[in-house]
Amino acid sequence: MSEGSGQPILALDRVSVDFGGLRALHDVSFGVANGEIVGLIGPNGAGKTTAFNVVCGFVKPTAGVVRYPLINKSNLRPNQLSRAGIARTLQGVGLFTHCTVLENVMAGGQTRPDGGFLNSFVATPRGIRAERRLRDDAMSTLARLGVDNVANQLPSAIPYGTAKKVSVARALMSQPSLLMLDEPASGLDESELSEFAAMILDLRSSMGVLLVEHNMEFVMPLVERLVVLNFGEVIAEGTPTEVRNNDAVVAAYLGVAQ
Amino acid sequence: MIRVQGLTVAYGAVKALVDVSFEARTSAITAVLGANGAGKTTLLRTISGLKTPVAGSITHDETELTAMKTEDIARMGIAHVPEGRGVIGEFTVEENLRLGALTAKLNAKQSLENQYERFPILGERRRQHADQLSGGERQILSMARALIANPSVLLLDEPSLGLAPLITAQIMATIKDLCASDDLTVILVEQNASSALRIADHAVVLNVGHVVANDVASVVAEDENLRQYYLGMVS
Amino acid sequence: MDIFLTSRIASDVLGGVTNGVIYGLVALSLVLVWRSTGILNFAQGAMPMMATYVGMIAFGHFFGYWICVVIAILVGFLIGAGTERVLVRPLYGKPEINPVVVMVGFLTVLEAVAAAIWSSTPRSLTTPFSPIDFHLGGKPFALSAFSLYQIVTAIVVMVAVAVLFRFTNLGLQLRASALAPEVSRLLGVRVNRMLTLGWTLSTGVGTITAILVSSNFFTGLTPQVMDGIFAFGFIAAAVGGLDSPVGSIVAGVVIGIILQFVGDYVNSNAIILVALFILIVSLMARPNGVFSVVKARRV
Amino acid sequence: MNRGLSSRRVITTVAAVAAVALSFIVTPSSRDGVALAVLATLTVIGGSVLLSSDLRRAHPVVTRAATSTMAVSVSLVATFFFSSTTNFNLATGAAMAVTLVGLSFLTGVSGQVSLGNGAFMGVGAFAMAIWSNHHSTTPIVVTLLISIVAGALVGLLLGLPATRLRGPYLAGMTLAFAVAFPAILTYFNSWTGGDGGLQLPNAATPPHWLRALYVHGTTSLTSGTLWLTDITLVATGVAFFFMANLFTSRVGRAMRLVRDNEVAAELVGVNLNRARVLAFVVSSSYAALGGALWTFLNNSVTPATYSFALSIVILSVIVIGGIGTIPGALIGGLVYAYSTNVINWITNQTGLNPQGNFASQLNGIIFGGLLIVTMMLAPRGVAGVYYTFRHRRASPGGDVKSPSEETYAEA
Amino acid sequence: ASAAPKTPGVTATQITIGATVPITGIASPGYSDVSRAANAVFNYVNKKGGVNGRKIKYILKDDCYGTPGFGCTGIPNTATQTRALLSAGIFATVGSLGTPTQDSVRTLLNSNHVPQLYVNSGSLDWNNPTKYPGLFGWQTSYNEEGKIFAQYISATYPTANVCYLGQGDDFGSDGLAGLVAGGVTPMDEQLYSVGALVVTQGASIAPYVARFQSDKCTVVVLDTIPGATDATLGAALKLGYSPHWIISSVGADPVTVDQPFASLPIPDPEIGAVSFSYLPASSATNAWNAWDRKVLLADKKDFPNFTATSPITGNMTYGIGFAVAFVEALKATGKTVTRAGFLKTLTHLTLSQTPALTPLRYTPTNHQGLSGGYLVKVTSSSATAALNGQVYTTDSGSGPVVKTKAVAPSIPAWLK
Ligand SMILES: Nc1ncnc2c1ncn2[C@@H]1O[C@H](COP(=O)(O)OP(=O)(O)OP(=O)(O)O)[C@@H](O)[C@H]1O
Ligand SMILES: Nc1ncnc2c1ncn2[C@@H]1O[C@H](COP(=O)(O)OP(=O)(O)OP(=O)(O)O)[C@@H](O)[C@H]1O
Ligand SMILES: [Mg+2]
Ligand SMILES: [Mg+2]
Repeated sequence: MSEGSGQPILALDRVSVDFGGLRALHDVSFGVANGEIVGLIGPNGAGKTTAFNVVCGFVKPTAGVVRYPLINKSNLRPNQLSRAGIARTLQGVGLFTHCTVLENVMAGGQTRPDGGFLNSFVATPRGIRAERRLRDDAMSTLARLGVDNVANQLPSAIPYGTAKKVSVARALMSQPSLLMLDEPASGLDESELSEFAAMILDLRSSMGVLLVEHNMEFVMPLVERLVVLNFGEVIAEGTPTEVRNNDAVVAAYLGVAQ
Repeated sequence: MIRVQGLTVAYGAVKALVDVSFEARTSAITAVLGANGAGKTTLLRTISGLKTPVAGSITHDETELTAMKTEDIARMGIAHVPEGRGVIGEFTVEENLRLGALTAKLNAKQSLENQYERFPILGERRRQHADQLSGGERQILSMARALIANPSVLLLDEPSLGLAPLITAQIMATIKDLCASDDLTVILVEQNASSALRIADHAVVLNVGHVVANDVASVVAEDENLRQYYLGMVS
Repeated sequence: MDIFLTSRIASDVLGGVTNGVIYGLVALSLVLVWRSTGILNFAQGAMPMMATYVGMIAFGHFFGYWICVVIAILVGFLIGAGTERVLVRPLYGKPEINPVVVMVGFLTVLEAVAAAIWSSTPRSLTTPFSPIDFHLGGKPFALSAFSLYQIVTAIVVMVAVAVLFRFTNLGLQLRASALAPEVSRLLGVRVNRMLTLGWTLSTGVGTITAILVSSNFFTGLTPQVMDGIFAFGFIAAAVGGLDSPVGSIVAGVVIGIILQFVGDYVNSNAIILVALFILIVSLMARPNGVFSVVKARRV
Repeated sequence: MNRGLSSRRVITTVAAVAAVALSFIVTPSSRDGVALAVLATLTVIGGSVLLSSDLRRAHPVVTRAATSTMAVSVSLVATFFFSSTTNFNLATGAAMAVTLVGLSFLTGVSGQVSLGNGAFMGVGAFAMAIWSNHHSTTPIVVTLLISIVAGALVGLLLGLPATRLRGPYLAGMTLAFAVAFPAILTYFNSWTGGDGGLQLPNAATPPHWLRALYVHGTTSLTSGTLWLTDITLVATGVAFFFMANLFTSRVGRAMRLVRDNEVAAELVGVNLNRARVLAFVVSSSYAALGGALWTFLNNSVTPATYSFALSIVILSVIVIGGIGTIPGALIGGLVYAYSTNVINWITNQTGLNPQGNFASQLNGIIFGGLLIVTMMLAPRGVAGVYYTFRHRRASPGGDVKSPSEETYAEA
Repeated sequence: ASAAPKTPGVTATQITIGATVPITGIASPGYSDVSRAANAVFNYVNKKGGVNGRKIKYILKDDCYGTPGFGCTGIPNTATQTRALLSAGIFATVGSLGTPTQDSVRTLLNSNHVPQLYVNSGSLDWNNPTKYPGLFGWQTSYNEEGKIFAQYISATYPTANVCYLGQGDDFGSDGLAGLVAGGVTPMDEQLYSVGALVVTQGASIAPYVARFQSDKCTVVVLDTIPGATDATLGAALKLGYSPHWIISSVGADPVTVDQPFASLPIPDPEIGAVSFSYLPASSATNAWNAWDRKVLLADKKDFPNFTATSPITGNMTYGIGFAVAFVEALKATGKTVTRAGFLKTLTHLTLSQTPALTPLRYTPTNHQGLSGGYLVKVTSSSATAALNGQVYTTDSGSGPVVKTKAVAPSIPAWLK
């Protein structure tokens, strides 16, 4: 799918968000294209999660627009996101705890065709076929990430690192062009981290990745571009090396130790 | 000082801790390390009475803790910053802090001011509901709420989770200071072994519920075996 | 002035306030349980009903009104505390349907037991205050000694509850225990005690309400006496916000007045229809109640 | 696999024995007892053969259709042998089961608590009566569909606020609706006949295409009203088949996702509001069908029937049967239909004065108590106990199945 | 050994009849006395050898008055229980209770040719001989009661403002129609809803009373159930409003109405109200009252606690009334009992030897039953007395209200 490489998938255009008197984002603009891995970093309370939430439609921008070039729309609601080719994993694992791993992954294909009310209720042959296809697909996605052995387990019964992979598998079910990861490294130990990083690099061939992360040892080698927020404003943008040497970023975020 | 002896804890048939023994000395930071599911959280929860052990004892300055209720343990000055923050979302920042100060019977106003001074970001948000804080801000609030009661023992479950590098460093420094000046006993659980070992005096390494190392922090940090097999550190 | 006081509007307002404080009190007792244990108690009418039977009827043979009231409230405390200990304790942290079902079952049992002991025949309660309206210049205006007693009681109870929650540490602990029992324990809050206390207080408030309601000579005291009132009380609580003691009373009074006007100027068969309408509209506009402030972020 | 099979045999036997025992307790005559026992045994055995796990996995819908058809046809045959009382009890319970399966879906699957399904039933019941009074010639199937639509519309109306309400607010709103419902009916008395309710205009005679199937002149009773029972049973079978589809389909999954984790559900593309309202509409349509069938069976409706107490009864029996499950609704329906008999039986056994204060309140005490005990000890009711048992037998460790998948049982 | 077709429920030694009644549930207190008292009569008759050699077996089925509850399946319950009676093989239902409940099984019983006798309700629904030839009411209809009230009002308060409050079903509409037919058109007429009454604990009644007060009505007619009577009297008391109350027999029982007022330091507000009755007042010295007591005392199973001094309630006299009417009709039918024969007797015979004050005169075109009664006054919180002893009869149509001589209800010798 490398022919799509470089094609823009998401663009924030001078987005501001106010919460009451508090300005969580101020005139923030950046974008992500297919095939690149972008990191969003900044001090606590800088507005990173808010930026994610604006993209996903959980928060309405007070000013500015979020564009989704693939479907040529802006300011979507969260449930329209997967149709815009964007999948997001949640902080922690965010799996459905009462559903098996397989069902969790099948849930990722919720928006596929032929699964509407009538097809479900009447059990049309078309609906039955769609469901079978969904199940097969989910199994092969699990297999692709090497976790198909836990398909029938409940999320609570599988190791944390595996659960993170399952949540990525779920995201992949909608065949996204952009994968958004919210603090993916937290809770993983160092060996799990490097495995996870390898997986993300592997995915890059077919999609863009946008991630929020505080673990610099994980982020720096992984990403191609960093966007740094502070008090809701973009204070720097560039390659990891550029950002690491940016005085403002060091003062606000990294500290001298880095 | 916290002394853990022969501690075994189980969830149903699954043993999360098996015969764990170690000491956490006063005025020192004891790091508890280990991979996911090693039993670190379980250990802290057992110390603060949220989980009843199958066998073993936990004493705090000669007081046996295992038979006590959580709230009584807390009232002895053992503060626990739980995994996943545990701030009360429907409360304002200030109410969360007030709740933390309740049992300590301190001058509420003064202790609130102290925390706002230490963590200015909380001062700015004092009337905001904790639900609306960012992830890191919640982590800071949780820490402040534990510190406000001037505890004698501090149990920290992955305090750096979601914190920016700068503030992580700042908090670690604060803990180190308190430890030295206030006779504080700290048990620090960390996923991120390297940063924990940097400030800890002593380290206990758990592997699927068993203690595999219990030594001075620097010794653990140097041990290539431990690093590779139990701490998941990539050399 | 006289003319205004005895006018139709004034009498509707006064009548509405008198009914409304009752709705408000029921709402308040619901709020108390909600705030201190996070459960909507569907037996919130039946438990006080039981306390009222015991206090006012069983002990009514031996003691005067005020002693009986005190006994009834004490019995209410006991029922509340006992219920929390036995029935509610196992339900914390379970899916929300569980407490609903259990309390509905409890409601059924209580009403059946009361009817089995005292039969469904209405009982009349003595009151120290006359329920007959005052007259002004020969015309009645919609206030009696009894309704004054009712209004004053409601205000006192409401103020006490509001002060408890807003200004005291006890209130803080009650709320914390409901919202996050484990965290509260870690902070040294005696959670079990708080949970029991919440139910105790709420059933106490409920008992005061039930005594007032069944002193109403339209119906007297029956096992079902609180059923209808509970519905209105719930509507008041939902409109005011289940977290807001002040909101619940205010909403109760406002709803009481509106319904009084509906009954007078439209048709009293429409009262319940209008109440339902108010509920739906207000919840559509403010799903967590008019007086609620918290709007949680979700991610 | 061997283990699985033998455990199924054990369960089948136990269930059949229990069914036989129950039949004798609850049915008035021994003839009915035998007939019911045979029916129950056939259903259980047939069901467990049909539900062989291989077939079920490969062709779930076919299995489901076969099961429903078999269950319905066996019961239809049985109705020819039952006394009219038993038939009527069965039909009443079946119509209730339709309502129950709707609530089972709403509360058990989509996680929204409703205390108003009795009123939704009333909507269907009155829609049926009102329509029949104005258009007495409409075919019965059409009238039933009209009632379902009426139920769906009211469900939509109440479901819309539900999109914004959570937990207690929602439960309370449906409670207020249920409490208000009889008063609303009497308020519109020109349509609903006020407190006195409505009668269906024409006597219960089968439509001519059906009449041929029923031999006249056996006994006056069966020829006259048997068809009512049979139509109700067929409608129930169809309703259950569709509901079973819904439970296992993508739409059913969407509901479970919403209940489990709203944010994650939204992110996989589920429209929360739509899912919530849909669950409401489905459940109220089912309730309306149940109510319409009742009207059809009884030839009349009154507001008092559809009071709040009915909603409570509905909630109670589905909890006892097993909320969130399909068999639970059937069990609940049976419990409902025979509750009067069981209470009378208890009264007789205990030698209470049936006219006394205590006996007259016994039903409240027993059902209320049962409700509490069920919730405390077996929150997923009788069906839940069965699943837990089967689950424990069938999967010795490892292969953990989700609780939700367990509910994929067939009608 | 005879070719005569067998009549269901009838053998040489026994006749089986049944009824659906509220034995449990909300309506059971009070009303459950009705069927028990009827059963006491049948037991008494059986002890005397039965009717024409047949003992009467009375099967009672609980339908919880059609209100759903635990163990009660609401209206469907009435149908279920009626079917249970049918399959038990009854000759007829006798004295089943309730308007909506009995309405719901009319068709069922009719299509099975089972007579539905003496339905316990004052609705006009029971008088439809063409459609339901086996259906018979017993008590004076609400409509007739209204006409008799109208006659009383025009005579006593010819110029007064009259207001009317009735229940929002046939009770209210029939009663109001009767009032109007009798020549009294209320200046304000209101119908309350039972649903609203229940939900608001009676408060929904207060606005009507306030209206009546501002309308300056001095006569208020109530077609209310006891709970609504209470709410009305209470609201009036609160407002200091005291018109002349005229209250339907359904909602006037002084003992019941007094309950919520009992502990107020004021007299029962119902005292002085005028009501209606078609049965002898319990206080009257009447041959039947003594007989009633004898019958009830003899039935230790149904009335274990009934003593020589226990009050005989209106519900008891009601049950005794229709039970006596039934045994008399059965007796008159003769040795051979068929349904057709029984109905023929019923519609061609005037039964005057029942406890009721007017004769029970069914005709092939009138199945209404009692057609009149007398006015009573509430004299204390527990008793009523005849206003003047005058008995009136009328019909449910446009017929006049006629003063009649009260039948001196005598007891048939074979029943004594
Ligand atoms: N709903 C809200 N109402 C009020 N303030 C809010 C709300 N949501 C977020 N904020 C505030 O906006 C600011 C930005 O929050 P955000 O969650 O985006 O930070 P973040 O960059 O993700 O921080 P962290 O790294 O700590 O997670 C914070 O100061 C937070 O308190
Ligand atoms: N509530 C529970 N029920 C059953 N098993 C549990 C429960 N909580 C923890 N466990 C199990 O106990 C073991 C220890 O878990 P614990 O949470 O203490 O590990 P941890 O070292 O804190 O891991 P992490 O780094 O992921 O926080 C794990 O195997 C876990 O699966
Ligand atoms: Mg964040
Ligand atoms: Mg942990």
